[in-house]
Amino acid sequence: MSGVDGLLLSPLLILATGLGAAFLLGLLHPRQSGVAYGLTLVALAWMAWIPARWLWAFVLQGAAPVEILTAGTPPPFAINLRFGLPEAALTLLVNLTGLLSAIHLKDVLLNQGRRAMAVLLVAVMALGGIILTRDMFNLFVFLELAVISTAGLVLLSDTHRPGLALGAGFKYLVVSQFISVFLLVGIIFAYHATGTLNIDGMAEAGLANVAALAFFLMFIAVVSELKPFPANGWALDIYESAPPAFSALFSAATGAAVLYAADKLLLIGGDAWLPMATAIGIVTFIAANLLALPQTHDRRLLGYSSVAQTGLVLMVLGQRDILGEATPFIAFGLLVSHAVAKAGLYWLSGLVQERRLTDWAALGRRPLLVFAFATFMAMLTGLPPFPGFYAKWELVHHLAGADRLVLLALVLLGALIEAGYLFRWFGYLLKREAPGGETAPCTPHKLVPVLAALAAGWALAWLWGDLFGRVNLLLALPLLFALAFLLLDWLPAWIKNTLAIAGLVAYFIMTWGEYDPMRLIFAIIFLIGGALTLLASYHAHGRRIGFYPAAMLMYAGMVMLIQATSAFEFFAAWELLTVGSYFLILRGKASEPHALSYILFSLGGAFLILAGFAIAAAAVPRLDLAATGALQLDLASLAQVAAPAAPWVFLLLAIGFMTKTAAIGVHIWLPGAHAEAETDVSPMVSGILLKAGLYGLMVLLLAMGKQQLHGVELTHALLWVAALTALLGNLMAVFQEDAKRLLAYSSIGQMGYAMFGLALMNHLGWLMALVFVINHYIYKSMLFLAVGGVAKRTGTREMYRMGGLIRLMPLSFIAVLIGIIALSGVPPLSGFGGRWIFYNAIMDSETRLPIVVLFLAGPVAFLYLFRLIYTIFLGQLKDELRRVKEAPFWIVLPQMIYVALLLVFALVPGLALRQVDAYLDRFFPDGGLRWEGGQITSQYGYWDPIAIMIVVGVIFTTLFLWLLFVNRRAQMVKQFNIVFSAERPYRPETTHFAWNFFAPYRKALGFLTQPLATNFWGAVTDLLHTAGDLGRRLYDGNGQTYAFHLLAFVIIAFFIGMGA
Amino acid sequence: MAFEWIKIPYALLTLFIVVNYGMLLGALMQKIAARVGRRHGVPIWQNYADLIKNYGLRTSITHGVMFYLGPVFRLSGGVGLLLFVPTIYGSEMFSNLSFAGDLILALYFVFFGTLGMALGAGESGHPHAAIGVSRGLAQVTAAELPFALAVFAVALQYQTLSITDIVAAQQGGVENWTLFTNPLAVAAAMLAFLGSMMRPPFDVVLAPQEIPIGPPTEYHSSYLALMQTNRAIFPIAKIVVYMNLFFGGAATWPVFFLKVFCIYLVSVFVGVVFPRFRVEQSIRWFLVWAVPLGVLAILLV
Amino acid sequence: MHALYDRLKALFPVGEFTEQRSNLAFVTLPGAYLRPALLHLRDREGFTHLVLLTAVDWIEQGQFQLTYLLSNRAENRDIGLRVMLPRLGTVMASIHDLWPTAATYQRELREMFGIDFPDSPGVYEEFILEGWNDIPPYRRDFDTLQYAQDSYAQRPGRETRDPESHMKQQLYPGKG
Amino acid sequence: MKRDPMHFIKPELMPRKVKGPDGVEFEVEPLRDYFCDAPPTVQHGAYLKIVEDFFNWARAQSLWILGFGTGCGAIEMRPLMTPRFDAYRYGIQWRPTARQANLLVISGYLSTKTLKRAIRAYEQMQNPKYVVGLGSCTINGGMYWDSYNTIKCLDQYLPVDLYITGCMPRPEALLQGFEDLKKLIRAGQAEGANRYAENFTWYKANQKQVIHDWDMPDYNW
Repeated sequence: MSGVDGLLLSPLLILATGLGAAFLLGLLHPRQSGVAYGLTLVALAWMAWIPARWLWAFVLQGAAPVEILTAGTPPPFAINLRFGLPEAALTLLVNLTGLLSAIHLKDVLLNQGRRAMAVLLVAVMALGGIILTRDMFNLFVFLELAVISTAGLVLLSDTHRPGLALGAGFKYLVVSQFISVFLLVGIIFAYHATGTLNIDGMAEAGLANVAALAFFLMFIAVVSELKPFPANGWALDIYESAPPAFSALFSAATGAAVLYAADKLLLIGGDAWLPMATAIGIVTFIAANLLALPQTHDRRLLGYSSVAQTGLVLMVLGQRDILGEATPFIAFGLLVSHAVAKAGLYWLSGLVQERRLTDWAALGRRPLLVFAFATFMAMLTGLPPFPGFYAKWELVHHLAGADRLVLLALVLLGALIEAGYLFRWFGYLLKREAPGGETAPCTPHKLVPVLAALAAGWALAWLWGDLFGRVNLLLALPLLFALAFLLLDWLPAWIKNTLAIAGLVAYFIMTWGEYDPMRLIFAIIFLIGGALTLLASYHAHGRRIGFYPAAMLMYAGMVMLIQATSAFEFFAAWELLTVGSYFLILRGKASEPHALSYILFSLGGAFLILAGFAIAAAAVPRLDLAATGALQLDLASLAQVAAPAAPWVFLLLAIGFMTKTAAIGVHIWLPGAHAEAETDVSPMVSGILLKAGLYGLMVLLLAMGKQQLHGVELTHALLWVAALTALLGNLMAVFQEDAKRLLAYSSIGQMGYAMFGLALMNHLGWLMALVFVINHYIYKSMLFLAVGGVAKRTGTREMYRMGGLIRLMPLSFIAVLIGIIALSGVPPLSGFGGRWIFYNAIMDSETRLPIVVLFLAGPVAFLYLFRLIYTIFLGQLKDELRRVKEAPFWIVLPQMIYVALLLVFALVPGLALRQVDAYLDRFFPDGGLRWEGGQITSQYGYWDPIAIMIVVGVIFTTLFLWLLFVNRRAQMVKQFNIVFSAERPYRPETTHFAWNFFAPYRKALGFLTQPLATNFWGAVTDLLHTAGDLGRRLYDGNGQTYAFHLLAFVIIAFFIGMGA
Repeated sequence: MAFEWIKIPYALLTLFIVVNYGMLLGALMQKIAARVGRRHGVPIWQNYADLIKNYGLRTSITHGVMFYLGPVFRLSGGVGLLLFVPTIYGSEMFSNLSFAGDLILALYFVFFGTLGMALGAGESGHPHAAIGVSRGLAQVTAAELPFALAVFAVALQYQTLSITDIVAAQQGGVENWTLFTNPLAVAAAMLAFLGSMMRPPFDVVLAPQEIPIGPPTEYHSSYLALMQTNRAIFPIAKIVVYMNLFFGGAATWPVFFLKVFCIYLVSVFVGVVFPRFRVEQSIRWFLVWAVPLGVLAILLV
Repeated sequence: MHALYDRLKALFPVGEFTEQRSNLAFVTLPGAYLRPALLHLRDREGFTHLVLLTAVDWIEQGQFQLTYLLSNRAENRDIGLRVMLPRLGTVMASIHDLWPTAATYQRELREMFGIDFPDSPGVYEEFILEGWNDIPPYRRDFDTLQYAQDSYAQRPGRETRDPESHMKQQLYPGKG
Repeated sequence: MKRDPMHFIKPELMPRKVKGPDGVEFEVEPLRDYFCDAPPTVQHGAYLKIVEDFFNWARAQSLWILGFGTGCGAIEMRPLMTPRFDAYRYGIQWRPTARQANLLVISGYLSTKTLKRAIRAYEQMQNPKYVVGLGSCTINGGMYWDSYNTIKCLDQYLPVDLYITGCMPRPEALLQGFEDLKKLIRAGQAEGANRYAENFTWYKANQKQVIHDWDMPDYNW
């Protein structure tokens, strides 16, 4: 032993403490439950301290692992234990969970007395034993101990709903005995075959080859303890009926311990048994997540989720042949994420009184608890900056590197389903009405474990970032800035707003020299544009809890996106901006379902991107994955992706980015998300956030260029998608009654145009895309603000309820007027520039047919634009809106700035475009523009924005003055002074022609707006839910059935595993 | 091409000629349509009388600022369109203000007046105005499509977006006109032309019987006078674009008058023969008959 | 039609029977039996169409006569049911639930005769007259000439001639 | 059965309490809030007589009849559009909206109910505007002399410029009437709109005497 080790306590003390304390408890008087509880806590704390100290020694002081030999003899003859880094970490995890659970269980334990405490101690001790032991039979003993103590705990805690836990515990015991039989028989056979009970000895003896059946029995028994699908009904009842703190222990600690046991067994089994572990793991992961989907009971859902996560880790263990040295990083990353988050959620569930998911709304009013839930949710779904994110990244890259693409797809699918029910739950938590408005009592002993888990989560996030070795996301300045707002959330909103604006501007000033002209445009939109939009947020009063962390997280993600040089940074930024914007969108009043669909589509898209990057990394020749273990892929090296993989990478990435730009087919999240968002959030997510997807496409297209798949030019396919997006987005906008939904659909159409420009893959096409990027940012932000301001004042977003507001809200009207002229592309405003470049760009293009679709889309924009301005501001003013005031100053101010910007951009587009035009020469040398004075010339045509503005201005002014002169005595009349066939209007409501405005158009072209995509995705969701529901029929609550499940599982595993 | 001050009086001269020609031509077309019904129709100077009468009205009302701006937008659109397009080929004098932009400018400036007018009519608060606009916009989406396709086909054919260059390419004989070099495009464009002239069968926008003349229901006196002026200019401005793109342009005023007259007559011929389409019927008609021609035109260029 | 009358007589206390044509007849019956009679005629006898509902002011008898004219399209014959009501405070049960069009007739009758049909939709809304402020104009005790002279400015110098004698004089001058 | 005029005010014209989106209640009085009630004023012609004469020539040459048939006489106006009579030759056209018309033809008997609409239509036309009474009914009630709901003398209610006699007058008579009206216009004598404004109270009193349910502002812009 080294000098350091001398200072450390023997790990055996962990076990000894547990046992000893349990024994001591028996000596206490039954009434002294307070003393007993104190003793339990001390014992558990002591049990946690020992591995913690060891861990410290292992990591920082370079201690060596110790082998502990009992009875003083080497392994074959006596039980031996090992205590290394993994053991230390796991026992720490188990014992800490035990300690915190004991704190959380205070009421139950005090109520049940020392017996329960003793059983808890034994359980924790047994789990420690499972981790430490290297002896097979010893493992069996500890497993039995764990099982019995678990059942005992469950039975003892059968207080609040008598019978339920009793049944659960009994079923658990029954099934556990089956498992024990398998294990015991296996051990006997194994001992017979190898003559040793030592795990390492068995491994050396090649047990798996000598006596495969023996190994199979042992292996399957341990795996069964992990509750694999479908043999897990018995365990789920425990999750459901036991007290939450105990479920936490059961989920986090037992799961971790048994996984480690399974890992040890795999050591014996060798590579031959890895596929079986993989198969069981992935099937369990997918099936349990599917089953969790239709759950409404919180703890049962968490139970399914636990099973799924355990399955995932088992799958990772099964992939150790390709993961190699990365296995611990990945497995532990997933495991600790799972353990901390799941334990945290179970503890949290102790604060909720009712058991339906919707009852969690009771927590919605407590920012700290919401933050805790969000953290746990992010950990479970593997979002940055938590360990699961790094682990997922590595895992996917290794899988792609080994060409295990099916597995990769399944992992991502399962993760998406998991995200589905977790985010849905989060939506309930924030947006549903708490039943009866009651919040659960928040006693310290219930809160402490939750907060501890929260702290642990963030600590682990930092740790994994550090371990990851390349980029620790928690050191990224933008992210830190965003997270700082979590700490500042107690400040009034206007201070935070000022800080946020200052931060954005300052960061731009700090970094603006780093960007090339194209990125500079995005940087300006993201940072300066973001600051400008935030001006509108000054209108909010109070503290606006949760707004700024979310908003700044989104901005941080966007900034990191354009600064990213490697695929990892890019992807992390992508996930950050997705999550940030999700929280932002979720803030809207009725946005719960829309935010959910947003995050699911975004995560789905993100997973495609992840897969794309992973496959690309595998296909870039120079990378030797096994040697480095690091999977650094420069964005630039996307260009070097070799041939067979390249088009697929392109496809995956393109679809991933297109979920963000809401291309047709994956657009259905957008209208709701953008429409239901708050007034100042809509411009952020529409005007700014959508550009992230375009940026991604630009990066992709610049690096990979044109790709062919089965003879199909992918950029050509993109052209079609873009054109259809433009057309259908516009068409659907025409038929909206809700002003913000109209604008949202319009965004889909506009993004279609921009995508079309990119897909043209020529100089002017790209320039056009950038013009659309700039223009769309300005006018859509402006329109969303204007409409949001109107909606705020009128209390409705339905346009037919408005009307005639021009006199009451003149500034908003001006903003909308300028906005729609610019959007429609009518000269002299800036939209025309985009159209002009578009025409010049398509002159250069080979493809003609998609252009037809785009031509059709153009005039359709007039329809919804006219409707927008007419039904809101013109026509008949309604009774109840007669006293409406102009929108709040802070909402109007940015609009007026946007108006000015639009005019400037209309007059001197070169200000923004000249640099980019020159920059694009690098990629598309032909077809640039010439800028001479005011005149802009392409090889086909020319225009002069200043001349146009002057000519139009002069004509317009002259005529206006003339009309004013000849009509100087016109009588101003009121709204019912119209010729109404010599009658008079009845009421403004019946006179305002607004609802179903384009009825004839619907007759003619409405068939194009069938909600095909919505139906498709609805069917997919239904299918998943139905599958989950079918699965639920497996679990009928009958112990015999569960036993039968287990048998069936073992037999199937046997035939598949041994038969192969 | 660049700006010189002398262009302003020249442009005003063009405007003057076109306004008067438009007034007379409008009445003439009414007379021709009347002759089809065996009437004599209005006197040739009727439009002048109407215009003066409307300026001569002593009272007027207003519904608000946008109501004022509607006709201003409308006429600016007409005048602008006329002046952004060279009227007489090869004449520096009558190239107007085409230095400001090319064909695309003309194409999009068409909507300037329409949009403004729709807004002005909207502020009148009259439901018929809104119904008319709704119909008009719905129809225009389909009617403009074949024209846009034809324009694109022509631009591809001559590899330029400059109107002057397109006209130049058609010089040297009738056989060089786009009409003969690219008949599909011209056919598509002429069908679109029918849709944009507010004559039967595509006049459901104004529909005098059901929705008293639609958008301009509330307009009168000098507002209406401005719109009448536009009614004289706008069709001609539009026909000038057609003439330049498809019919070889005009090198002198007499040729100009003749060609404009002939193109205008096409819509009148069709208009006096056919009854009115409903909106969805005309949309389908354009999509079924005109758009395929346009698509063929851009594919076969 | 007599067969029909006999069948009706068996069911309802119908009064006198007038056969106008072979396919048009009228019967009188008390107001209380109107509804069952209408239902019988509509559902059993095939008189599915309410042709009209009108009133006659028998001021001398102090009665209003309501006539419900029904038509059997299949057999091409019509029957009118007459109900006599006192002129004072005339109220009659509405039949708008049998034929929705009856509501319009009833509205007109209330406005022009002052016969009330409670529960008939919109029966108290103005029908043709606007702002009428006199007794209902179709009542025979309403003096339309007097009303016209009182209400409207007259152009002096107007002459009224008897059309018959005037035309005779115009066409056959001197023949007396 | 004499009733208070307010009795006839339609519910939709009654003042009503509404609650704004901000929850504040206020009263809406439709007749005040939705209608402009400025009275008409006498409008003078152009300062220079020659200009006014020129305008009058144009006005005479451009008679735009409001497409509003008030009685059976409307049937006699249709033939004017046919090839047989072709009134377009004389600068006569029909407009479907009162804003653009300058000639209101009261074509036959005018019930009080229609009178209300005719007044509204007339007032919505712009000065100068002309009224032509068509047929005996507009002159002295004609065959409706004893009717309880038609007016007997149009010029009591609207400033008539010209009557065309007959029951019914033939289209030729109408054309002749319009030609006579043109002469009046050219002579500057067709100033009905100004007469209406000058004698506004008298006209209104007459109108209100026969229209019992007066539920509109005194002048309909």
